[in-house]
Amino acid sequence: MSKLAITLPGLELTNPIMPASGCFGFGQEYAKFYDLSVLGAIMIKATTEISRFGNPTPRVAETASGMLNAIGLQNPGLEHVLEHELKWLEQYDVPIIANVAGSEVEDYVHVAREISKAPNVHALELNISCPNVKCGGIAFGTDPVVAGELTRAVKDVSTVPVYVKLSPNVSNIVAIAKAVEAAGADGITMINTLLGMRLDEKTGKPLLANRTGGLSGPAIKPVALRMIYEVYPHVNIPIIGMGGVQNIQDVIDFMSVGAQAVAVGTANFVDPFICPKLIEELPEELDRLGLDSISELVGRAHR
Amino acid sequence: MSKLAITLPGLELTNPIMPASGCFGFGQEYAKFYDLSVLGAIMIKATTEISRFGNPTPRVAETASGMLNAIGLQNPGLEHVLEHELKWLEQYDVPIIANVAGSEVEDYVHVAREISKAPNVHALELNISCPNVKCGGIAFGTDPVVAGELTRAVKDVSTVPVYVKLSPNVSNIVAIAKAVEAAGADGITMINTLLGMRLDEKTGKPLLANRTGGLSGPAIKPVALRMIYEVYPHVNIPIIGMGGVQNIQDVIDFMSVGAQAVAVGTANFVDPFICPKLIEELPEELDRLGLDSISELVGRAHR
Amino acid sequence: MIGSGKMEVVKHKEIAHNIYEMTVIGQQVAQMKSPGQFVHIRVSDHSEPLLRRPISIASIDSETLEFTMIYRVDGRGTELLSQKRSGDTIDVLGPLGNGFPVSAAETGQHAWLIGGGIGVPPLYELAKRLTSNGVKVTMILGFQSAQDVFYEEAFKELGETFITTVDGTYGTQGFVTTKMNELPEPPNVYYSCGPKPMLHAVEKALKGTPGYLSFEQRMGCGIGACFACVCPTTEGDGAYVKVCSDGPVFQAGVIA
Amino acid sequence: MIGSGKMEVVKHKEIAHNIYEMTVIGQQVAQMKSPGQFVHIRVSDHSEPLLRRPISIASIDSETLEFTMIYRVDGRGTELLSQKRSGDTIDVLGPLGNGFPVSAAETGQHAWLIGGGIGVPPLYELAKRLTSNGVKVTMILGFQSAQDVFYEEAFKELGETFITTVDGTYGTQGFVTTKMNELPEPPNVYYSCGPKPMLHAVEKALKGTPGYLSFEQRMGCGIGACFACVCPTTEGDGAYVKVCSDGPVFQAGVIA
Ligand SMILES: Cc1cc2nc3c(=O)[nH]c(=O)nc-3n(C[C@H](O)[C@H](O)[C@H](O)COP(=O)(O)OP(=O)(O)OC[C@H]3O[C@@H](n4cnc5c(N)ncnc54)[C@H](O)[C@@H]3O)c2cc1C
Ligand SMILES: Cc1cc2nc3c(=O)[nH]c(=O)nc-3n(C[C@H](O)[C@H](O)[C@H](O)COP(=O)(O)OP(=O)(O)OC[C@H]3O[C@@H](n4cnc5c(N)ncnc54)[C@H](O)[C@@H]3O)c2cc1C
Ligand SMILES: Cc1cc2nc3c(=O)[nH]c(=O)nc-3n(C[C@H](O)[C@H](O)[C@H](O)COP(=O)(O)O)c2cc1C
Ligand SMILES: Cc1cc2nc3c(=O)[nH]c(=O)nc-3n(C[C@H](O)[C@H](O)[C@H](O)COP(=O)(O)O)c2cc1C
Ligand code: FES
Ligand code: FES
Repeated sequence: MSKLAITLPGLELTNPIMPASGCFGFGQEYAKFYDLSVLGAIMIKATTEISRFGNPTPRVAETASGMLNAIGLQNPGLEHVLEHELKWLEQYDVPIIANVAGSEVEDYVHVAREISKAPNVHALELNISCPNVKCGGIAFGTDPVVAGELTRAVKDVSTVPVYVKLSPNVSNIVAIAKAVEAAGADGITMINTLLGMRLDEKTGKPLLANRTGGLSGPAIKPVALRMIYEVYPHVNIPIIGMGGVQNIQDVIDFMSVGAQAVAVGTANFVDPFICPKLIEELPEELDRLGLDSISELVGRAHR
Repeated sequence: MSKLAITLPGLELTNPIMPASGCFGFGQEYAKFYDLSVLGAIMIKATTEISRFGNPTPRVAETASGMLNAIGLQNPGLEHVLEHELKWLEQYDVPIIANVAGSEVEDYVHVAREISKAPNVHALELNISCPNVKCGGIAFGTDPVVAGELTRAVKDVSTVPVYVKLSPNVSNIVAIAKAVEAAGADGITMINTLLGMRLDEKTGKPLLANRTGGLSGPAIKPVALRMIYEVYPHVNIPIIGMGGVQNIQDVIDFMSVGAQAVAVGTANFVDPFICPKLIEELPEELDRLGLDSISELVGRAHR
Repeated sequence: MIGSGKMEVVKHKEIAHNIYEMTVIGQQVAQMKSPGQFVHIRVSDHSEPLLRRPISIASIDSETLEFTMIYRVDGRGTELLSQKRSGDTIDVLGPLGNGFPVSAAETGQHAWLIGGGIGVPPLYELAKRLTSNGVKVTMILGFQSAQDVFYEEAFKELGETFITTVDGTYGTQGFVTTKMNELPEPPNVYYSCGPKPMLHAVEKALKGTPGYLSFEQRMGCGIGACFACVCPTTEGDGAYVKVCSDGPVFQAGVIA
Repeated sequence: MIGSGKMEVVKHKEIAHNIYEMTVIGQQVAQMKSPGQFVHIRVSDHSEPLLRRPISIASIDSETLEFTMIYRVDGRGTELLSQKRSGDTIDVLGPLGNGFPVSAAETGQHAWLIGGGIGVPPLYELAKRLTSNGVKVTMILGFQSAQDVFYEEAFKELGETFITTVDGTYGTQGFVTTKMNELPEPPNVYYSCGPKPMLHAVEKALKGTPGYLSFEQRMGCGIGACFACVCPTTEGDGAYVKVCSDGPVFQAGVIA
């Protein structure tokens, strides 16, 4: 399996496949289906300082080849995540990427400082792009200056490498990527969800209680590929790609445009075994392409 | 059918359904399927001053519930459009909305001045958002100041009302909408395509010769609805909505979030009869909803 | 253990207006223990529609490894499901969730099973198990209209069965609570499944009697990971449960 | 007039590795006049896959109102198509485009029909029409491998038929041009359909002989409205044709 191994800042991955944040909880549920140690890494659900209930329901709505969600960063809060979820995950031999969220810079800084100390947290994923929280969140992700400042503040306190998760709801994704790189980001993860809406056919009103939600799934894959393709030549830090991955061809595509690793979100809901399946299929796919290691795949669309 | 009638600046529409620009050529092909006079209006293909061949092929690629196109504004040029296409369309009793494109402000101004004089052109649609042309195009659509300036310049010379077509590839759609309204736009049409990419599975390189293309079809409907929903409360000019419309429920949804009329793009390729079908189904749908006229539908998601 | 995989359709027919009964066969049935559990079904092989659909288990035959679902064609997912023919396979994840506690009613006791519309199906397996435990069951089943009624005969074989319809075209006109109010004495325990307003009305009408309610909520994962299906509890203060993994059946009084 | 609507599948089978022959029945067949025209098929009722798929008309029976297509399963669209069973309906737009000019070959003349892979099907109806006009036809058909070969017998009934395979597992090893070079004298006219590189090679090899080539291009609308399928012509200077509505058949020398 060593042809699948890849090294990223803070992360020695046995393979490049990992569940995306918010689509895998803290792992407990999927542990009923397979051994989590097979995963390249796990991106856990966004953690905030204080526990959050999130948004009222309905929180999900289906759209053409996609879904909207407005969970609203529901999580049990930093302390609980440290003492229970991360502790529980220690039984598995898998690096954790902790998704960090907040409303103010101070929130991010506090969570980042504390959660980066957990022994199995090997990297942070700075969620500057969640479209479903009222204050903070989205604003951080759309302004390069603000995004840079937040990145720097978190870098200052984190004991592990920091990846910044970019929002696709921007005019110029390259500008944001360059700003967070300049501010010290060790890597980029992209993309988060596109902001969307669905109406309830019966009432003519927004179906989600939060009105808008984040669009994920195969529908957004073309946007994700385009953005990674755009950012890749302009940064020297690695990209973890995501957005609509549901089969091995998608993995190949994301790496081809420049992702060094690939996260799987919505597809976990469709097929709980999707991550181990992709990991199993990848070596064969590399053989078919005549490649000796996944690193040869990265960025080939540009060559 | 008068319950379907709606009056917009420059446009007395017998019904709110019209083919979207670029998805209907200049009408000749669809005239083989039905009488074009049944349409509310026709948004003709983007016209530039000089004829353009556009981009090399492949120019289209399918994606999950959507398609990418990179036609590149192929059109026979202003003079030909005036003398042939628009002349030919005069046999039909249907208002034409002329989609105007260019690379520089001067191009737009020239085309707008001339094409607005054609007797059957009742409105212009300023294409500040086409993602597939190298210079101009996209830049106009992502900067509120530039979008406003272009709008004003075109308004100054046009003899018919000017609708501005917004790009969804922006951080803040409301800011652009307000800027073009302030600059004198008579209406807004939205959304144009989302910028996306697909790879060729065999080569690992972008499938489209232009590399990126515009994503249209059902996949983008949630983004379109969200953006119209966002813009509607902030402007006092009408919105013509589009993005993934393929059935009568979609028409209802677009009007519910605030569109006064609805354009149908990609769906024409799937079903050449889609526009007359929707026009036929609409009265029955209004009855089902207990509404006396389509104007009662507009914006109900906000109430 | 939660199973996931292809199951083969062995029987499929429309049993009322837009209501289908589908029986499928496969190994997962061995794990189906509790009435009120549900399965999460993928209705297409590609991305349209994308998400699985939750459908209750209506009856289980552990010997033949078959189980039956009853569902209403409501949207594009269930419509695609309705096009499956015998011999086709469907992708079934489940059994999921926690069902009705059969042992909450003791031998000789009397239980009411109160169902509304497509909330009726899971009560069927429940009624079978209760009666085989020597519990007396009375069914109060509410539908919109005569054309929507199903499984009346099947339930009648297990106990007294009352039907209500909103439009009065069959049985008692009104809601299940209309009928409940007419019945002489309350049961020892009740079980209910149906739309939320009905559940809350039932809960209120039977205050003081132990009861178990099965809730519906829009779902993503169906297994507890995505937080789509949360319901605040009466505890308040942000306390919640997940319908898919903590439920769908909850004791009366838990859900706010 | 272009028709559009549902047609019923009457026959459907795999005739070579991943190659299917499908016969459908419906009114649109009455409008099918010219071999080399194509139809644009919607393979699903919903948005996935979204676009229609262009497939050539391989043979037409105006009396029974049936026509036959031969296609290779290549991606998700053709895969869905291959799952249709007799009695199912498919949504067919067509006939579209301009086919091969049968009258370009006169009675007593000799025509070569040169096909590559899934470019072979439209040559079948063409061969039937030419022979019924008293034209002598010789087929040179190229495939990848023995397992891909189809319709050899059917063509043999109409004229001398040579098969080439790239890997040499059947017929002459090489390309259609390999075989063409071995044949004694050039024809009066030739018709060809296949991948673009093959068409250009054929064109070059038969320079001076009148010929008609059928081109493929990715399509959107299929009717000339979207400008997806343009090809620059040898005229240069931005001149172009649309494969769907100006073609798919063009005289040799037109397409750059
Ligand atoms: C635990 C549980 C058990 C259920 N058991 C049954 C049953 O036995 N028989 C039956 O007919 N129905 C049952 N339902 C409801 C059933 O899941 C929905 O009717 C079905 O998902 C609608 O899908 P659709 O594709 O037809 O509609 P669409 O409107 O296309 O569905 C769009 C999305 O909304 C979701 N959705 C729509 N309506 C509901 C709903 N009422 N509850 C939850 N999600 C919904 C769908 O799952 C899908 O994700 C159950 C629901 C839950 C939560
Ligand atoms: C005029 C014409 C006639 C044709 N006749 C035949 C025929 O008789 N038999 C046959 O097997 N094939 C024929 N083809 C090719 C056939 O259209 C493609 O193989 C088919 O569209 C692939 O669809 P898919 O869903 O399997 O592949 P996918 O890769 O899923 O298709 C994705 C998209 O690309 C398009 N596409 C992919 N390959 C091609 C191609 N080679 N040409 C045009 N579009 C393509 C599809 O139409 C679709 O829009 C013809 C093509 C054209 C243009
Ligand atoms: C239900 C749901 C919850 C999510 N929660 C988070 C989150 O907490 N933090 C985050 O950074 N991204 C979150 N995301 C975004 C995903 O991590 C991912 O970026 C996005 O869904 C695109 O990938 P996909 O198409 O594979 O789902 C969430 C997505 C979904 C569908
Ligand atoms: C093939 C194609 C060509 C298009 N050309 C134009 C154009 O010339 N001018 C323009 O303003 N929009 C153009 N568009 C965008 C559409 O008018 C419309 O805004 C977009 O496709 C979203 O609608 P839809 O999802 O219904 O297609 C084009 C779209 C497609 C698919
Ligand atoms: S549906 Fe995902 S947590 Fe219940
Ligand atoms: S496919 Fe649209 S013009 Fe040819």
